[in-house]
Amino acid sequence: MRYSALTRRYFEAAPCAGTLEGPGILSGAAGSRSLGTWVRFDLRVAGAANRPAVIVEARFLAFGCPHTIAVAAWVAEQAAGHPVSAELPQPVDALRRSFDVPVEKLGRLLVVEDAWRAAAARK
Amino acid sequence: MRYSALTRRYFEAAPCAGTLEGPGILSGAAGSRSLGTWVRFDLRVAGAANRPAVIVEARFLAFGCPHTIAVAAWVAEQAAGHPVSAELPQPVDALRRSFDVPVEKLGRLLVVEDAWRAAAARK
Amino acid sequence: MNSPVYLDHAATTPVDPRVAAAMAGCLTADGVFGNPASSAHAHGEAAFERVEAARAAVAAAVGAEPDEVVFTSGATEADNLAIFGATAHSQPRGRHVITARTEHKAVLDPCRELERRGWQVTYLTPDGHGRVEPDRLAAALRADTVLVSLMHVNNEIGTVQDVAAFAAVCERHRGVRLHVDAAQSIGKTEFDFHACGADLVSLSAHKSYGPKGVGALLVSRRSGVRIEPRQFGGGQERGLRSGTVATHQVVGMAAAFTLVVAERPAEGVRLAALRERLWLGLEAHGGAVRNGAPEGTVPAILNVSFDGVEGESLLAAVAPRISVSTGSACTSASGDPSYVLRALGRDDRLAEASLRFGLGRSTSLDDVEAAIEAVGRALARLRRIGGACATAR
Amino acid sequence: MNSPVYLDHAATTPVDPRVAAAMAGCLTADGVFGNPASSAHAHGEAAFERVEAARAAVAAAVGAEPDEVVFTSGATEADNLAIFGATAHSQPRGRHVITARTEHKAVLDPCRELERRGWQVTYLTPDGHGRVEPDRLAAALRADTVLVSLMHVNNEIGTVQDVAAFAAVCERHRGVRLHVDAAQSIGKTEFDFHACGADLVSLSAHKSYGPKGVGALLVSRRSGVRIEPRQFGGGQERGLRSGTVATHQVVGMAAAFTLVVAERPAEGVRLAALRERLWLGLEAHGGAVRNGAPEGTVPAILNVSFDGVEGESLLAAVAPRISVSTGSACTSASGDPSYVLRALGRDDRLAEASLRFGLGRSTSLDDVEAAIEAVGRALARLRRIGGACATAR
Ligand SMILES: Cc1ncc(COP(=O)(O)O)c(C=O)c1O
Ligand SMILES: Cc1ncc(COP(=O)(O)O)c(C=O)c1O
Repeated sequence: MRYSALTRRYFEAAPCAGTLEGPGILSGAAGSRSLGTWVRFDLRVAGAANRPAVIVEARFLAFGCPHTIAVAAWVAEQAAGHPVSAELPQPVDALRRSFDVPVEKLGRLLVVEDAWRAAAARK
Repeated sequence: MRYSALTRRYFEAAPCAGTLEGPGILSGAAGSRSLGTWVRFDLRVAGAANRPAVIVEARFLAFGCPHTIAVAAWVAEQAAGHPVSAELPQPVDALRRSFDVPVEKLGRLLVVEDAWRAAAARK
Repeated sequence: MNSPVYLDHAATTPVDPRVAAAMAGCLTADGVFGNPASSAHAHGEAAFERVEAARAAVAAAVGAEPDEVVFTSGATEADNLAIFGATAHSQPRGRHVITARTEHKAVLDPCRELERRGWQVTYLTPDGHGRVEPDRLAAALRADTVLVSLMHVNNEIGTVQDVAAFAAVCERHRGVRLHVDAAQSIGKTEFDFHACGADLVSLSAHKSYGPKGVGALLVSRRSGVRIEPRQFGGGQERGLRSGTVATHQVVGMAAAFTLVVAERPAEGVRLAALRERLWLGLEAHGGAVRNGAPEGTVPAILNVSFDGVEGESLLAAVAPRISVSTGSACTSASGDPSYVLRALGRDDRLAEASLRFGLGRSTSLDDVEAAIEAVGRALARLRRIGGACATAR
Repeated sequence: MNSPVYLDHAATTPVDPRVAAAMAGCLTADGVFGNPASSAHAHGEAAFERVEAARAAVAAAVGAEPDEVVFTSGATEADNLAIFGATAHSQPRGRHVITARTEHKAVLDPCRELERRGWQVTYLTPDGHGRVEPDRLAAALRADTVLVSLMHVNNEIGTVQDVAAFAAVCERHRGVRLHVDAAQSIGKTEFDFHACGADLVSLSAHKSYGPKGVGALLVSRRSGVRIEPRQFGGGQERGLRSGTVATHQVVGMAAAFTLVVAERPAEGVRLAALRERLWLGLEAHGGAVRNGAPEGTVPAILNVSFDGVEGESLLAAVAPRISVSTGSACTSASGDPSYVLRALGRDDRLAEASLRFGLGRSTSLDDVEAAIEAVGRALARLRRIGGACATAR
C-alpha cells in the first residue's frame, strides 16, 4: 500500500486519539470491529444562550486501516472551534481526495462520517 | 555441432585430398552433390605376378559434412600399403565410432564406402 | 531514516554476492555471453557448457538427474507448466485434480483455469497447522483423478508437508501424478527429488539467494511422467520449454542452490534459535497467536496473528522499522485477509492482523530485537487508538 | 588460438557494461533487491519503482505507453502469449490465422500447435527478398480470420517489412488483429509502436545488448485488443502475466533499449559501411549470392549463400576464426537447411551453404577483413577438397 504524505502523517501522529470524560460530552460511534472498521468521536462543546454550541475539544478512537485512522484524526483535530453540526469539517468526497483514499475504501470513510453524525446528533 | 578431436584433425588437415592422374589409376565415386554428399577415391596400385595388387597411393575428393571429409581423408591416408579390396581399411561401424559420427549421419559413411568399392571394383 | 530491517526473506532474498559474481561472468563481452543454442561456434559452445554445468549443479543440489531439470522463468511458470502440461497429457483418462486451499496462487489459479475449462478440482482443507493429512488425500482420490498438486513448504506459515506420504498415496492409486511446489524448500529444509517420490517439482531461485526470473520444473525420468509443452519455438529444454536459455540466470540459480544447500544445516540451527527468541518477544506483547506448529515449520518463517489491531494498520505501523508482510508478496497488495490463514480456521480479523516474519542470512539478534520492539510499539499505539483496552480485550 | 571474432550479434549480443552495472544494482543486499510485489514495505516499494521506471523507459524507446508494456521472459514467451492469448479471446469469431513461412519458430510453432487444435493457418510465401506484399496479405484474409502474425525484421536475412501497410490492410478488414515479432528491430532500425499500427508487438532484450531471459509484449490500448493470460498466479502485469517480475532483468532491458535507440542513427551508418565492405570482399571469392535486398535489410545483418561448398563444412571450417551461424540460433543445431532461405526460393544446397553475419557494436573493420579472409580460405580449401573447380563450377 502506498499512502500519501498527509495520510502517513496523520496515521503516525494520530493527534487527538483518545476519549473525553465528564458531563456534557457528546459521544457517537459507528462500524464494527469484526467487520474491520469502527470509529468513535467524543466532543466537548460549549454554548452560550442564543449561540450555537461550539466544539471545544474532540477525541477519536479508530479500529481500522491507516486511511480510517488518519481521516478520523484529522477530523478530530479540525473540529475544535467549529459549531456542532452533522456535517464533517470537509465532505467525505473532499476527504477522499485530500487523503488519496482508494475508491474501494469509500465505505470506510462513510463509517467515519456515521460516527461523527452519531456524536453530533447527541446534542 | 560438436566434433571429436579426430574428426576435427582430419577435417582440417584433409590429408590426401586431390586426384591422381596417369595410367592404371583406379577411380570410383558415389553420392551426389545435389543431395549433399559426394565422394571420390583415386587409387594408384602396383602388383607383381601372383601377388594381389597393393595400393601405393590414394587420393580423395569429398563434397559433404566434416564427418564425411574426415573419414574419406582418413581412409585415403590408411590405404597405402594395403591390398586392393572392396573392404574399407576399417568397417563403417568402427569408423562411425572412431569419428563419433551421429547415427543419423550413417548414410553419409555409406557413401564413402560406396565410393571406395567403386574404385576398388575397377581392378 | 535508516532503511528498515529486512524480515521478508520468504518474499524474496538478496542475491548472494558470490552468485552475483558468477552471473556477471555471463553477461558482458569479456564473459560467456554467447547464445547457448548457437552450437556452430565457440561462443555458443562456451555458453552451452555453462548452462549444462548449471543444470548438473541444480540437479545435484536437489537430488535429481541433470536431464530431469527443465529451466523456466520461475516457480510460477513451473507450476503452470506442471499443472497444464500434465493435465493436457492425461485428459483422456479423466478430468479431476486435487490440490489444497493453502497452495500458492501459482497453483490455485491454474486450477481455477482448469475449472473454467470444465475440469473438476478438489481443494483439500489442511489441519489447523497447515498440513494435509495423507488419509484425506487418499479419501479424495477418484477414478478420474489425474493429478495431485500439493506444496512442500508453505510460503505463509512455513509448514513442511510429508511429500513422501503423498507420493505413496498417489502410487497406490494406480500412479496418479504428483506435482509438488517446492519454491520455498531449497535451503530452508531438506529436499531430495528422488527420495520424495514426486513426479514433478517446481523450483525458484530467488527464494534461495539466487536471481528473480529463473526457476525449474523437475520432471521425473524414473516415473515416466509426460508433460505437454506450453511455450513453443526454438525447441530448447528438449522441446519442453522453448526460448533462449538465459545463461546468467541459470548459472545464478545453480550457484545459489549449491551455496544454500551446503550452508543449510548450520543456518537452520541459527535461524531456529532466532525465531524462538522472536516468538517469545512477540508473545510477551499479549494477544499473539502463533500460526503453524513450531516443530512442523521451517526455521526461516514465523507467522503470528495479533488480537485487537487491524491488519493493514499494523503493517503500516511497523513498515518504517521492519520490512515484513502479511502473507505472500503476491497477495499482500490486495489487502484481503490471507486465504491461507482462513483455511486454517482463523477468523478474518485475526487472519488479516498477522505478520509473516521471513528470517534469512542477514538476520541478526539485533534485527530480531528491533522487530520485537517495533511490533510492540505498533501494537500498543494501535490498541490505544482503537480503544482496545477499553472495549475489545 | 585466439578466440574467434564474434559476428553472430543476431543470435545474441553481449550485455553493455552500463546495462550490466544497472542490473548489478538490483541484485545484492546493498542494492534494490526487494520483491516489486511486496507493496507493504520500503524494500518492495523501491523495487516496484525500479520496475515502473523500466517500464516507462522501454515504452519510451519503442513509442508505447508504459501501461502497454507486459514484461515476459523473452520474445518467445511474448510470441506465444500474443498468438495463444489473442486467439483464445477471439475464438468465437473464427479460427483462422495468417502468418508467413519466414517467421521465427517462436511464431511458427505456436501456429502449428493451433493447427493441432483444429485451427486453420495460412502460411504466406514472401517475395525473393523476404518481403510479404500487403496485397498478398489482403488476398489471404477471410471472414473467419482473427489474427495476422508477421515479423518486422527477419532474423536470418534482416529484411525489414512494412508493418504499417500490414496494419492498414488489417484495419480495413474489420479490424483483424495484427501481431508483430519485433525481436530483431530495436536498435537495428526505427521502430515506433503507435506509428506502426500493430495491436501486439513482441520484444526481446538480448538482441539489443540487454540480458537474455527478458522481453515484453506490447498490448495496444488504443486498439482495445484483448488477450487471455497464459500464466496464472500472483496477478502481476495486470493479471496478463503472473510471476515475480525480475527487477534486474527489466532494468537491464530498459537500460539497453534506451542506449541502442539513442545510438542507432550513428551505429546504423557505421554498420552499413562495414556490411558493404564485407559483401564486396565475400563476393570477390566467387560463387556468392546475397540473400535479401541491400536497401531493404537492416545494416547489422548480411546473409550470403556460397556455391560449391557444403554448408556444415563451411561453418565448421570458418568456426575457429569467426563465430557466425547458418540461420537462427534455434535452428542451427538441427543441421537442416534454413527454411527461411528455402521459402525465398533457394535450393537446399544453397540454403544450407549460407552464412548469416550479424554485425554489432564490437565489429571493426579488422573483424570484417578477418571474416573475408577466413571465408575465402575455407571456400578455397573446401572447393578444392570437393573437386568443385573440376566438376561443379
Ligand atoms: C510456494 C510458492 N510457489 C510459487 C511461487 C512463485 O515463484 P516465482 O516468484 O519464481 O514465480 C512462490 C513465490 O513467489 C512461492 O512462495
Ligand atoms: C525474430 C525473433 N523472434 C523471437 C526470438 C526469440 O526471442 P527470445 O530469445 O527472447 O525468446 C528471436 C531470437 O531468438 C528472434 O530473432
